[in-house]
Amino acid sequence: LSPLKNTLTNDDILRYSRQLLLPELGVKGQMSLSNTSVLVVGCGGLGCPLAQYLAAAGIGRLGLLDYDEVELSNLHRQVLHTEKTRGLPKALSAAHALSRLNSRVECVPYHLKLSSANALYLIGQYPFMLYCSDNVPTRYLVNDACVLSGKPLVSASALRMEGQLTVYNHRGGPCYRCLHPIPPQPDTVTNCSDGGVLGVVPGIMGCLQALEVLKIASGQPSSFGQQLLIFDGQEGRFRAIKLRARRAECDVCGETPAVTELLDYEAFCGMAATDKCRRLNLL
Amino acid sequence: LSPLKNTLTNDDILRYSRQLLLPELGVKGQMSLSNTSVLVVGCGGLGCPLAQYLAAAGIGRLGLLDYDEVELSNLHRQVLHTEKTRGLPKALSAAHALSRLNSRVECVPYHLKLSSANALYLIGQYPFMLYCSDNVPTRYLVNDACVLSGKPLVSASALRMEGQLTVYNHRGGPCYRCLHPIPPQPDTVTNCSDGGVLGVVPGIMGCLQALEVLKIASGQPSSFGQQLLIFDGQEGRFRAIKLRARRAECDVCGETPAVTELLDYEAFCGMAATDKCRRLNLL
Amino acid sequence: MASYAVGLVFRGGAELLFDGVKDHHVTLPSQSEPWDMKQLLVWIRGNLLKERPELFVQGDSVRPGILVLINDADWELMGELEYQLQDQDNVVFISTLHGG
Amino acid sequence: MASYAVGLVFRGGAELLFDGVKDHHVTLPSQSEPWDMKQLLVWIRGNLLKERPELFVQGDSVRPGILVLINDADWELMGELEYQLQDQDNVVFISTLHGG
Ligand SMILES: [Zn+2]
Ligand SMILES: [Zn+2]
Repeated sequence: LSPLKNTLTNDDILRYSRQLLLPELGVKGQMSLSNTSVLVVGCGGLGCPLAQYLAAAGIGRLGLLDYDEVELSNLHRQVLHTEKTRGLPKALSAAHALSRLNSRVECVPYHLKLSSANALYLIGQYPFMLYCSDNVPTRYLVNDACVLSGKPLVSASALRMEGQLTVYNHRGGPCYRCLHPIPPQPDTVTNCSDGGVLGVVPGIMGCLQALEVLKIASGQPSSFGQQLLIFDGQEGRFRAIKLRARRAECDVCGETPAVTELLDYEAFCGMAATDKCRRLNLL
Repeated sequence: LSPLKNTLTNDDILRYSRQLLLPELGVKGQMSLSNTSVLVVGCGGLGCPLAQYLAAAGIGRLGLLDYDEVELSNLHRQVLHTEKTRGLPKALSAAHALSRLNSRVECVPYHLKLSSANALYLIGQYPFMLYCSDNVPTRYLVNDACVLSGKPLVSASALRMEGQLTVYNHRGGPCYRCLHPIPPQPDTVTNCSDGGVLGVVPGIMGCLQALEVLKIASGQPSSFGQQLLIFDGQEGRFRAIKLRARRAECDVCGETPAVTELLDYEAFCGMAATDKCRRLNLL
Repeated sequence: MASYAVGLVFRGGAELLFDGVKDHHVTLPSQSEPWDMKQLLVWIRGNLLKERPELFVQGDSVRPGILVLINDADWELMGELEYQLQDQDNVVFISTLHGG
Repeated sequence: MASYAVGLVFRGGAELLFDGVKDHHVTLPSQSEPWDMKQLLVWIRGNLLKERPELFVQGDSVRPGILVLINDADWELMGELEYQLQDQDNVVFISTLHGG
């Protein structure tokens, strides 16, 4: 991690002038942002707008993790990538785009798959974690890694014209396992390849994720700890739901946790940590 | 306007495959999008995400209008521009970025100021109009031009950590003048230069604008005709407000309109159609 | 014997098991005891569900991956299966989304 | 003589005229006639407004650029200044935003 930044340069003051004016942020909040590092897991429909607005706002370091390469079918929603970066690793394509927007942000591309072997190490280098991938095993992996590292998880998802957003493991709120102790059966899970998605819906949800990270990182309370935001794009309607508190019996964040190190999540969920296989089966 | 597109190419089918799967859109909706043209007034904090997701989704033609040049203080929220495009016209900078994302979209940059002299001509070439500028005279100008041309106006605004969104002049709903027959006094108006704005808040509102355009352009009803969506980013709370219907006494959309052609809106509002002057006064 | 008019809302894909209808306003038949959530699930399965019940219910409860919300609160805060319905209650069944 | 507990909400910058406080829960003094919006504006000006009243009221009504919402509906649908307040009403005053 780079050494702490203690001052804003003249260029910083000019660049961030419109947000420095905000009493909720100010110079102190801006300094906090520039000393924060965030790991974005998945540079897809959610990760692109999220990383875009975190970089624009001046987050100090952005880890960009994705094992996939840019495909034409991504470009309707993964707006950091371009026709020219087709075939390149998404992590690299995103890092290049973000550096053009804000060269003051340190972008670290990880062209790899998050796994039980590397997750705790990677998360250890970032106080924030954002989940933007789209499969169930990675969800449990990221959740458990965040709980074991004591870090909040700003999580969103989007499918068809709907979106969901929660901050897990934050200020007494539940973790993903508190809500979902048992993984869903594979045949009940639909992903973007199967169900489709209107690109701007993950756009909206990714921006909302970015807002919550910026609030938490600058010392403001998050609005979505123990709250679930549900968006229905067809109706243009948002609904906020009060969730249960942390469950004392939770397998990972409860009082006598059964899960004390990372597991084999593909075995636990009975499905692969990818949406590729399903896609190949369909074609 | 380019000739009507009647088929999707193989590349189109691949590119838009995830949204073609949606029953709300499908091939018919996608064809409608590719035959629609949209004029974006202002390539700033709202216009950037809006144009980005419209281009990604395959809108046929995007008019990008802005009289301003890219400045460093824009980059915390105007995510289509880059450090390298500082000093370039925003309309051009945005058009370049969008062409990299989707070369199938015809981007038409207008480096000029919307005025009573050119507004009806420009709007005449685009069935949709999106308002993203940030001053009061341009708001009345755009509203009146849309009413006189019989076009819907998908309007949003963002300041500090709040946002507002409405579709004016759509299916019996009110126009901007129905809500605001009298312009506000100049000293009651705060803009982003004065009040500041957290960049991701216009990000959220611009994405929501894009969603409404995509819905209307593909034959789905909009959720925000005669409805005002209010977003409070600090609380993470959305509130939907039922607005009045079109007012029979409205000066422009009423039964005996006093306004039958465009006016001098700077004189009408008693302020300049820019936020530059105020900014210069402050420095 | 009170009458129960309740709103049933399906989202996140759960509506696809109900002919794509997202919002249902139903009146539950009168019975001597108050309706609880366990009975409501049986009633939904018998009267509303159009296909593949195993994608909605499993044993006595909803299948893993569906969240249940009673009047905009997690049903775990309200007593889950034992919650006694009130007239005009609103119950939301929402599939957890996995796209991104 | 009924008591009126009403919620007053200020947004879009209007809260800056009220010490930055966005949400107010107030109990209006009892009076023989029902309270209407016109009287409420006078009461707000006399009891809550901290500075520059001309940025909030103008004549009998709110200044141009502020929308008034009663229970999440435009007050124009409710009778504007003549609307008679009910106990537990929620009134929102929102400045129209002009940023982008
Ligand atoms: Zn837990
Ligand atoms: Zn009108």
